Amino acid sequence: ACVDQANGGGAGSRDQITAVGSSTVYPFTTMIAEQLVANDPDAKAPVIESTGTGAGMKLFCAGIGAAHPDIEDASRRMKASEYATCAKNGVRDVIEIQVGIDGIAFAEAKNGPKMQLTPTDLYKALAANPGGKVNTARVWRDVNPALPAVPIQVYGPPATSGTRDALAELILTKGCEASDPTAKALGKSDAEAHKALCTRVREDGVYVDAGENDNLIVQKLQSNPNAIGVFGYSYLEENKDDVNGVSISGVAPTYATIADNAYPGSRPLYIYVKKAHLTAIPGLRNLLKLYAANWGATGPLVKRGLIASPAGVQARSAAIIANETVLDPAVLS
Amino acid sequence: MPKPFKPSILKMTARNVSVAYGSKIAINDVSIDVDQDEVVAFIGPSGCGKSTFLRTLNRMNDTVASARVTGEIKLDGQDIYSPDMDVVQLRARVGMVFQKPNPFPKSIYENVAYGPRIHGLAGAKADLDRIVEKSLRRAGLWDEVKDRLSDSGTALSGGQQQRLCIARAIAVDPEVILMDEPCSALDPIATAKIEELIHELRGRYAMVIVTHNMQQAARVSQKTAFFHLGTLVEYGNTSDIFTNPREERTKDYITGRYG
Amino acid sequence: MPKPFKPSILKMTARNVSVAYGSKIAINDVSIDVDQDEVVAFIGPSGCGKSTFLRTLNRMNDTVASARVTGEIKLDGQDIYSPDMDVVQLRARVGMVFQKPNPFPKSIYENVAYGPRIHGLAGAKADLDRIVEKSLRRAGLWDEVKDRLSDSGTALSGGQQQRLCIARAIAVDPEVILMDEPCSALDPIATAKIEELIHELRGRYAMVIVTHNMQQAARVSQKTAFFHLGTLVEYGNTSDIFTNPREERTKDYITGRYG
Amino acid sequence: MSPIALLFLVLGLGLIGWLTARVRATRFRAGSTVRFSSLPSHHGWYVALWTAIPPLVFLVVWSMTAPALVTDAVLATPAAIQLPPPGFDRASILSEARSLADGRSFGAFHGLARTLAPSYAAAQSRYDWIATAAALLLAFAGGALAFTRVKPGFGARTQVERVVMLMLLGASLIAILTTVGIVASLLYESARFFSVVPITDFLFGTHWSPQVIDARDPGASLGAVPLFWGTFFIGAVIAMIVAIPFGLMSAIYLTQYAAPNTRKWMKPILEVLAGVPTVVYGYFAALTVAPAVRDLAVSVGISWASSESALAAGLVMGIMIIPFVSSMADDSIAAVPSSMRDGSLAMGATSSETIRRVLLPAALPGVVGGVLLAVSRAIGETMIVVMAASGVATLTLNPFASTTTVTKQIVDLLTGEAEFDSPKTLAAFALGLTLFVVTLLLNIVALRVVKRYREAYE
Amino acid sequence: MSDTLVPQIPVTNAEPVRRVPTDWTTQAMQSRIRRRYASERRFRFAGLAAVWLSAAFLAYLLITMVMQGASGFVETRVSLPVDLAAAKLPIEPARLVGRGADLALAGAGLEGTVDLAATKAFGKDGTDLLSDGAWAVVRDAIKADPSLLQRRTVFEVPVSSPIDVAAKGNGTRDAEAIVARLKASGALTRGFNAGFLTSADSTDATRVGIWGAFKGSLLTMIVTLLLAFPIGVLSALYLEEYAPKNRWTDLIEVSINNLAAVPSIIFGLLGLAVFLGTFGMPRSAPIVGGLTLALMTMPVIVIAGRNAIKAVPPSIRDAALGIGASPVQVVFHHVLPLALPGILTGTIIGMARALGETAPLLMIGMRAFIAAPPSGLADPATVLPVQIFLWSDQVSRGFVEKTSAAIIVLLVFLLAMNGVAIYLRNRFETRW
Ligand SMILES: Nc1ncnc2c1ncn2[C@@H]1O[C@H](COP(=O)(O)OP(=O)(O)OP(=O)(O)O)[C@@H](O)[C@H]1O
Ligand SMILES: Nc1ncnc2c1ncn2[C@@H]1O[C@H](COP(=O)(O)OP(=O)(O)OP(=O)(O)O)[C@@H](O)[C@H]1O
Ligand SMILES: [Mg+2]
Ligand SMILES: [Mg+2]
Repeated sequence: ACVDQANGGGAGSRDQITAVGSSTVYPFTTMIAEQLVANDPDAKAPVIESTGTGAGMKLFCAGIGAAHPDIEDASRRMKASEYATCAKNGVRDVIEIQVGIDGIAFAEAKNGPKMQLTPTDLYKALAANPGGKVNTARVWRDVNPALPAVPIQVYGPPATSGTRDALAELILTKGCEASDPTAKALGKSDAEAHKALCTRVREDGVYVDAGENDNLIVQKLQSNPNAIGVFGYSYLEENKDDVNGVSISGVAPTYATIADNAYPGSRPLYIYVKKAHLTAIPGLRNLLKLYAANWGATGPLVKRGLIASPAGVQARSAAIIANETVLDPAVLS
Repeated sequence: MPKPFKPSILKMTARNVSVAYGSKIAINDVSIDVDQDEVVAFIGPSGCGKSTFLRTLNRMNDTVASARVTGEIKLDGQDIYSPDMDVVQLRARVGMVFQKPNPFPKSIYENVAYGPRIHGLAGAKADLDRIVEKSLRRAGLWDEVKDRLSDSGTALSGGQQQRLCIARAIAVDPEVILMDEPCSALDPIATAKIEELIHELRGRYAMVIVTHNMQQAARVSQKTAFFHLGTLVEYGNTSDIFTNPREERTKDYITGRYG
Repeated sequence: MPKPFKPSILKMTARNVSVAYGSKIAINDVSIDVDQDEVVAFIGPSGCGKSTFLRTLNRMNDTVASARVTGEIKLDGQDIYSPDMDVVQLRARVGMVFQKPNPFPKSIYENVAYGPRIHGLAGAKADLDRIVEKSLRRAGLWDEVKDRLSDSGTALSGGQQQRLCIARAIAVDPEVILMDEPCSALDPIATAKIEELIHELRGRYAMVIVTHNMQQAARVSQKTAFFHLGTLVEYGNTSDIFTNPREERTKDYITGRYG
Repeated sequence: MSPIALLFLVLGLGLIGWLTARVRATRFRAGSTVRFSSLPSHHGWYVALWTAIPPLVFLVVWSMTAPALVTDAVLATPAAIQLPPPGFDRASILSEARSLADGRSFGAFHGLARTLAPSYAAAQSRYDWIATAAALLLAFAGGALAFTRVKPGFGARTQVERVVMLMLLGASLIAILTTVGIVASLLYESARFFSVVPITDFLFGTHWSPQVIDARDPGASLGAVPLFWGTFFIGAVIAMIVAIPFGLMSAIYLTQYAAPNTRKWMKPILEVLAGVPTVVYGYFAALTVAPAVRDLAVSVGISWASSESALAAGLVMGIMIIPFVSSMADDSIAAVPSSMRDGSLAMGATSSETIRRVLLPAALPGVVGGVLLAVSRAIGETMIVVMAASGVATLTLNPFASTTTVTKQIVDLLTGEAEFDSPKTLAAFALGLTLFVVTLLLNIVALRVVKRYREAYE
Repeated sequence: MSDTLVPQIPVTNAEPVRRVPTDWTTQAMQSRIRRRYASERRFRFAGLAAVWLSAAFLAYLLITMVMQGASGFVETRVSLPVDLAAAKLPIEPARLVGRGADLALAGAGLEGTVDLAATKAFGKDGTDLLSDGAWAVVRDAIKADPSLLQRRTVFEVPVSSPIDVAAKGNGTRDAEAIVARLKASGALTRGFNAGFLTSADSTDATRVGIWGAFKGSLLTMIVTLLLAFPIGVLSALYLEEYAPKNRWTDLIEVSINNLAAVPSIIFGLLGLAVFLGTFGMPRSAPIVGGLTLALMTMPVIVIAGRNAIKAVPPSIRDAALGIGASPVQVVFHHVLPLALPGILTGTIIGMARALGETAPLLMIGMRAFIAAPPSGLADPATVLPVQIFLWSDQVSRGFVEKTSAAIIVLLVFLLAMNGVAIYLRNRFETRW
């Protein structure tokens, strides 16, 4: 009799939606939340916290109940290890919805050297140990004779950020495997060694960790025309007066090129929802419907600098929402 | 000056009292009697323990954490260090006046009324008014302050403040009044006033006064105790002590050989 | 006690000096002469302005923002309040000793050497040693401290500290020494030592001493000035003031009617 | 009866107890000439406490257990059979029913909740009556018991004062609890961290790059020395280079030279510097100072200067610390007895000589203690470095290069996108523990120094 | 007053020794004096410079914030003709009163009507010119005057963030072109952005407000004050007045002194591990923020309190004890009233610090986006400084001025609190 079942095991109940997770999905989720409140003045305003994907996963997977968030914004797919933790804590039925795409973009100041790069160039310029040797490249010409003798100076996200993960995964690994044929095999046999070889970024001041504040990167680019910045596509969009996108393998970062994956550096964005919460939390189902209503190519998602998923993906996601299909952990890596 | 043949009534008695601050012994084996209607003066060089001993008489030393008192002190035959003695009541019965005048930063009226209030000595406001007036009169301050009872006590001159403190002590109707160098912060005129007051209060309250000033001791007291290095060197009639001390040390001190 | 027929050399003269703290007048129209080899005592009840006047003599009142001095004070005929008077030099020439001994928290040696150092009076270390020793000897402290010159000055007893302060003042070889109740914080024995010292220094420095203690004034000074409520009531030979005061107020004060 | 009403009822009873006991005590005092140890109001308080405290304690315990009892009662009703099995859904329906029953909400999200609401209300009121009865019983029993003790010789004051003392003691124990809480929570998580990463690797390793952690040797990229250096460099070197001279000279000027009026105005103005929130400094450092510092560096030819230079963060932090140093210095100088100053001035020393040769040496221990406290403040400062310093751990002596600090890494590690429960998040707690220990030691030393110094002049 | 009681001094009759006074007028002496004065002036100037530079930095900081932030209180509006009669919204006027009004208007497609009107008035991209909150202006107007539904009205609605930024002279080229066009047609006006003070966070820079964060701060501060003040004052009293000298007391004292200097972020870690982790309290809630900050503020109050209590002269305690006041009476009748101004000063300063604190609240999740102000202590909320931190990180340029504007609001409160503390201190700076 000591346990109050109205408290769901002591953690209380709650009548507003809570979401945690990636700072990239955050703007979109906040906007959806705003709409929810605007459409129904009686609804309590959802609480959306930008914790980063990893820390968000930790909160999300801590359990079922009022004390734990309903939604996780993720700028990458849930990892199998994360799912395992979820399951261990009773969070078994998780709905995975892809809501859009984010592109990481390379940019330089308007008066910059109009660089044309490839993933291999970037890998050779930025990796700590390209090809297993300590990186000594100082100017771009060192990595590719076709490039100008401009000092390598790249402002990018910190190690803890999702954009950085994307940089490592989408650009560096690609460049690594392109330039070093053994890398791919290594990836299968020894994941750790592969990671160290391909994704470890040099720390000798060439790559400048510019903090999560991408606005700052834009400013820095303006004051340092030789530098290249790495940030979410939305910032490029927002600041296209001040900075130019840098073409990678001849493709300039634009909405279209990122949407069709021509520009390397696009990654899907997800939200994860606990099925068990759908019935318990007022408004949660409505919120999911609002996601679907807003992720169109002309909708607010794009206004927020993100990129709409291809139509097929959108349809699949909409079906998941409608059927409340739960995620099959087998697909996770 | 002391009247020679009046039968005396013992008010306080101290027997073999020693006081230590931590391991430092400040008073060693002192015995003294205080009579009902006498003024006793404590003299002695600085640091000899006069204040310490004085403060054992109303247990003000309880506030010093390191102080340990042994021996026996009785007030009207009752041991004041016995566990069933209520310190608060004891201090109401054995009042104290300090070296530096220390009126509360409240009005003159409130200064005097505070004691009666906390001890519940006055039922109605009129009672309280009466007590305040009586006490101020006894302290010889009434005429000077009657028109400004609501002024702050700290706005008075030093001598007036000290008399206010005496009035405050009188207000709870104590039986003994202890004074620790009450005049040392005052100018000669104020001093004279206080001395006069002590003369007037004598008989009504037993009084013990610590003083640095030997002339003052000679002027106001009937008995004098001379302390030195924590011991009581000599205790007797003031006239004897000053004219015909028994002990060499007393004589040396009085004639200014040391101090 | 003062020798009657020695020709006197005027060292300091004050003419119509008034001092106000803000709007409060602390000294009103005081004129006084200080002779080369005399000790002048200032007496008077508390708050009458003795310290205030003393501090105008070496412009220590400059440090009190609200203090305003009018009138004329001359040292060897030179107006000390004139704009081209250098305060720093003035204070080196007119030294001062305070009520509470205030040695610097440095070694005894450094305490005494401080003045000579800042004024550049000693070229070499040996010079400085000599000055320190001479000053400590004059202050009667040398024998007591010569083995522990590097101990802190604050570790000395009160009386020794006060003599250290005198030694410190002497070290810059002043012409006048002002002392503001130099003994009031000391016990009688230390007081006696200081009084003795004053006797010995007389003639070498003109001295002005403020005291609360009339016997002390009588013992150490040749001239006495009696202040009351900011005015100079009477100024004259000490023997006259104490045996045969001209003013009624002086007499009343000296005989203890007020104070 | 609702808990609030009950609370007021109990307090009301306490008041009645107070009044009656007071009247009784006044009555037996009247006409008596004996001195009493306690005033009538003491007796009043004694009875009031006895009347109010037992039912209040009961109500606290009750309010923790009663909801569960009520829910159980509701679960026993027939309608409850439709409830889903125990779990979050069930809890949410039940709690909705409860808020409907309490009148806290109107619309229901779950239909079942509306069905259950009446039985909730019924059970609720049943238990409320039980609580009311029990509380009143306790109040009356306690009050009556206390009332019988109101006698002339009874030391009510001592009893009441004992309660007051217990309150005071309880309040001061909170500080210990807090400390224990901090130490325990940091130690627990750090212990987990150190079970993965050897403590020596963490404390003495010179390579910090949590981006890729090698599972075989996690310590290799979690060596915190660069963080310690960065923290020290920004907080204890650059910030102090700004704060000490400015703080000390301001304190000296304001205490020794400034006219009272200037002082009256300037001191609070400087204190405002300490009152500006750190997030504002951080914003300012990131948006204004950092670019300016970089531009300056570039203009003197240091083209690689980072816009997240240690200098920018340190400068702003130093400015933030100025008033802290200044007020510590001010206190220390003020603690030097004014007779020292007078003594020196009377020797013919100028003001600056007096300050440099007498006041400052005398105040030195206090100033040093103050500076240590300021350092501990600076190295624990978070927002400025979060917003203005970089995340790259470098061992550099160059103020234009970027460095990171312990606090910045804690925030990054705990709010970043990293995988969780790896050594990364635990590392934040290990860093927190290190920071805590270091500031603790600094403080203990500083407070010792300051205390000993104060005692010298007391 | 017999002289016999005072030690007598033997009178020396030796002739005093004459001496040669130091010659202060020599060249060497004079130049030495000049050097000393020069160094005096340099020293003094250094002090003055330190003070002025510090003050100048403060001024620079404040002026920068005001210059950047002032425009945050201003919004740009555009005249938008809306023909509500033609739109034929399905709304019965009867539903336009009371709680249902918002729901009715939201459901009636008012938003679409406004978008349509925008397209009609400004062309294909017309909706991009309007703030997301534009339709709410129309809604509120209708609520105030339902008869608007029957006619065509020109509303002054806020423009979208890029246009707003451009109108304030800082926008992109495209936006500036649009602004120039609208200005020429006289459609743009400016007005006080009341919404900034009354609404909560939003994703659209033109709709954001600080009220939500402010209310969060308020609730947090209430919890902090209610906990920290009594606990702080009581512990200060205990330690200063009653605590026996023993190991426990030492432990308490050491704890408090150290807590006062523990970095605030550590308190965040504590809150995260203990309040959220162990006690399972709600994330992002003012009650947790308040608790965390209370633990942080309490030692500040204890230390200030102890200093204030220490400053009450012991003679007052002696006086009260001497006439038989009990230790509790001494403290509550005399010591506490006299120490109160000092304690209050310390409390206000501690509270001001708590109000400006950010780092620990980040750790306990008070950094969430919440589009509505909190209504209770357990409701998720954010606080002003965290709101500033969040906005400083926003992509949209419109947030720059809002960040500074929020800083202005925060600073106004902090300066006011500091001002009160300073006033209290000056007013009651009594020395007994
Ligand atoms: N609170 C205390 N803790 C430790 N030692 C103390 C304390 N109070 C007094 N003493 C010591 O006890 C001795 C006696 O002190 P006491 O104050 O009684 O002397 P006194 O005769 O009153 O001196 P004075 O004439 O200077 O007032 C002194 O050596 C003093 O240092
Ligand atoms: N700094 C000051 N500001 C304002 N008033 C002052 C100041 N110093 C002294 N006074 C006032 O000037 C008057 C003379 O004071 P002064 O200290 O000269 O008296 P004193 O004769 O030396 O007294 P005591 O014997 O107590 O030392 C007093 O009324 C005093 O209150
Ligand atoms: Mg004494
Ligand atoms: Mg004086």
